[in-house]
Amino acid sequence: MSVNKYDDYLIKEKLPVFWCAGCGNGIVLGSILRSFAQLGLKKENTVVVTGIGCWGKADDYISTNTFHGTHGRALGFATGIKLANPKLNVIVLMGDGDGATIGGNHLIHAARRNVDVTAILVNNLNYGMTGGQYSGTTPHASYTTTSPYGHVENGFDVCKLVKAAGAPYVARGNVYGVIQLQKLIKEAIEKKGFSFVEVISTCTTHYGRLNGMKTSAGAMKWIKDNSISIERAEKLPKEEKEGKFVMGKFVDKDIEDYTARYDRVISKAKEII
Amino acid sequence: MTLNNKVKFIQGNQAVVEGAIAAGARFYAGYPITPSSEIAEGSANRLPQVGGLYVQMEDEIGSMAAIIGASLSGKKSYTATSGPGISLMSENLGVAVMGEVPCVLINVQRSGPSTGLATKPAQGDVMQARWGTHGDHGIIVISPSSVQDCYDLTIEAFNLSEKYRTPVMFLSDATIGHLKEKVVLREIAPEEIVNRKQPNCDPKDYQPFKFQDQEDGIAPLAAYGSEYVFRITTTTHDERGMANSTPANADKFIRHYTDKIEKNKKDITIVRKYNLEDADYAIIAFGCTARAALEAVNIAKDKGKKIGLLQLVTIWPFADDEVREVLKKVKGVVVPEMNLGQIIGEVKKINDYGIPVEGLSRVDSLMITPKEILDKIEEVEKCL
Amino acid sequence: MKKITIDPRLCKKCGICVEFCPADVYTRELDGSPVISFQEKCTGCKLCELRCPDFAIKVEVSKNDIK
Amino acid sequence: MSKTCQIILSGVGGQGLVSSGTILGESATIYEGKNATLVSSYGVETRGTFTKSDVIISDGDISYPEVSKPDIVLALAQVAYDKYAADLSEDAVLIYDNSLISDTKESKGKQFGYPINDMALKLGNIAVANIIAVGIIIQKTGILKEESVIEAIKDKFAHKPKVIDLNIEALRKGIEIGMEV
Repeated sequence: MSVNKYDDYLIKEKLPVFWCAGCGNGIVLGSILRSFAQLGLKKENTVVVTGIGCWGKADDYISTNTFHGTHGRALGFATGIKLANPKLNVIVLMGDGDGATIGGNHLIHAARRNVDVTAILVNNLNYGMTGGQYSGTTPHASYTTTSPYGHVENGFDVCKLVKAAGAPYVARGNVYGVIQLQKLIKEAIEKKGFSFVEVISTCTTHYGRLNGMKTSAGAMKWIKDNSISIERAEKLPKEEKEGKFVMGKFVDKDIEDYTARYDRVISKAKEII
Repeated sequence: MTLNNKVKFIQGNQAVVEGAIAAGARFYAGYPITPSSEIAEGSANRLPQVGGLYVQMEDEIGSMAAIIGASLSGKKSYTATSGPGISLMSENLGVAVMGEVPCVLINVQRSGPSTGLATKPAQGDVMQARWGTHGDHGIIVISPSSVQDCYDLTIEAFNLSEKYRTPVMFLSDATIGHLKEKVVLREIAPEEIVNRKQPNCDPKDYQPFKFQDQEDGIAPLAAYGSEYVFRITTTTHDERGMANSTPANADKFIRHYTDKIEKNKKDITIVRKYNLEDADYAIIAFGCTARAALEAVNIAKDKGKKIGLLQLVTIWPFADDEVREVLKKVKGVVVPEMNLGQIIGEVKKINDYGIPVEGLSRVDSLMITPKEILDKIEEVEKCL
Repeated sequence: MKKITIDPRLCKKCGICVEFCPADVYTRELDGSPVISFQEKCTGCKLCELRCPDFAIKVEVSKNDIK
Repeated sequence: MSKTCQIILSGVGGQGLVSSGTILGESATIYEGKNATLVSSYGVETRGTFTKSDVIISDGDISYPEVSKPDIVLALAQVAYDKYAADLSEDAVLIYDNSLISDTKESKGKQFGYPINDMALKLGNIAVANIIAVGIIIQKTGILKEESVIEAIKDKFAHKPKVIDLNIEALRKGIEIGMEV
């Protein structure tokens, strides 16, 4: 029996979601569950692994198998889950704190190792859960509760990082462009090998409030106004691209995943004994 | 079926790998570190030969995470490291405790703190093994003193881990890890292997943390990918694996993590007794130091002196009944350990008999010698 | 006919549906709640449903409406 | 009383001392049903610094694996010789490589110098020096049978059959010169 209504994957009794009004997390969650439905994923064969932070609470609302561990380590748990049972669909949900900051090393190595999991990193440019401190993706000069005079450091371009690490699928969407977002998430889940989708999202309560986006709609508009497609970005002069989020698919290629390669290791090792 | 016994002359670390495979372990994730690296190398070599899997992670945090994940996908999993690695693994050791995930961590202890003397032995991680991760919890820690132990007790570690749905730490040390010695790699009969209890209820009724209705107090653990869909969260959770922060729920589960170990102490703990029946003095020792202690017992015996040894094979839960029995009978106790006094504190805690309990510490990376132990006993004798 | 329903128990009145509806179907109450003021203008694009962070909006498009 | 032999193999890193100890241990445990232990201590660097291996072979159980009173000491470098020669007990034997060690001194125990390294070169491979040493040790101590060591050598080089004969030759050479005083 295949499930194809997205809300069959939603634990409705846990609603309303615990996130603030206008938080992009719910939008991404919806996109993920709709992708599950489109792909007809079996709950028994699907494991959603989450990190810590606002987005790390997403598993509370998902009715597949779930695993919720420690901050930044979701990809580590997911690596074990997937390698020990390659038949599973493993989807890893991380925030920018999880994926690009405390767990940044796990991210690049998971990409390099090419374990067949899908990582969806919701980037709201700050630590929402702990009160809006800066993260590894907070843009230079922007304001957070720990960069009250403007942020000293630069933020990561996480897609470039994952691309450089060798992932076979790397894409970026945002919570405004929901149709594109869902398409990217669905493609990423279907992709064999490490697939990565970064989602530019909003944190109205903290990042938005401190950076001039007074309302949820204002934050959404800010994302809309500051996002450009890959095609457009290619045509724009450098200074006009400054501070813009480039949307689209950066990498989509075929690289044999860890399990396929390791199967050959097993054959070789068994020959020896 | 006849079981095959292979005699080998190998290192403790290599015997651990053979023990893990014999116990049914098929997944290793780790990060190499002296003096444990032979376990990584041996696992990379041996696991694929039996259809298992080795993955070298980017650090010990990721390694611990990966073995927890693999265990939940139904594979018996383990990792090996030394003290600095345990420091990093301690974070996710808590995950294994809270998620009640069976797995085995091998700590081949070296001299610390920090980088310390990387190639040299120590026994300084006794308390780290007990309390390394934050929060109240029970833990099983086993300490080998021979290469044969490295094989036999690794199997025991996996069995206990599966039986009690808990991480088990195998607290070896650089001496035992690198010691080459005769070992009999017994072929293990299937009935000697414990596998975690599987649910048999209707899948829609399965609750991964419901321990109360189980005779042994341990909830069955399904595997991801089976017909049982389940949730593991290491936020304080209820029986269904749903985050639940009510005080009553927290109290129930936090006590459970300690109780399931402490209440089964009799079943879990292993001690070895040498010459204790009519001993005047006793040595309480573990790990590589137990070998010096045993030598001391033998030397004393040749000289007509009555000295016994209680070897703590299981360090945690602490074998307080057996230690008490010794304290009750002898005139004095010496506790040699390659640290500044960690196990001795536990012995003193239950010394209600007013006998002298003296420590013998060494932290210069050298093994405690039998002579030092005998001298210490003489010292105690003189004070009486 | 397109049928829009808003579950008031789930809606957090963020205003995203109101602001970004391409057909200006919604208006806002003083307390910020969305109101389906111009249902007839709805094209059934479902962007409001997809963008609602709170799973509060359902847009049903009957078969007759699909061109 | 069980028969026990305590052996120290010393030299510098890279001389194959752990390998010698392993051959002795394997011969004893796998092929003669005895017990054996091998403890090696070395610096952080793999090559060039002082190393030693403690080997104990016994018919009975071995509790403490470190050599407290050696029956035989092998020294393959000056630094190793200097460390053990002076404290050698009366009933102990010191075997040293006189092609590498020139500065010798008096000791209570017996000392035997052999050109182990030179002989290995003559055999065509310096890497067999440690096996020559094993031959000398089993000759001097009588703790193990030649056949057991040959079996252990065959095991060790099972994946490199070409060098088995060379190593057996080295072992026999060691036994042969070990007979000389």
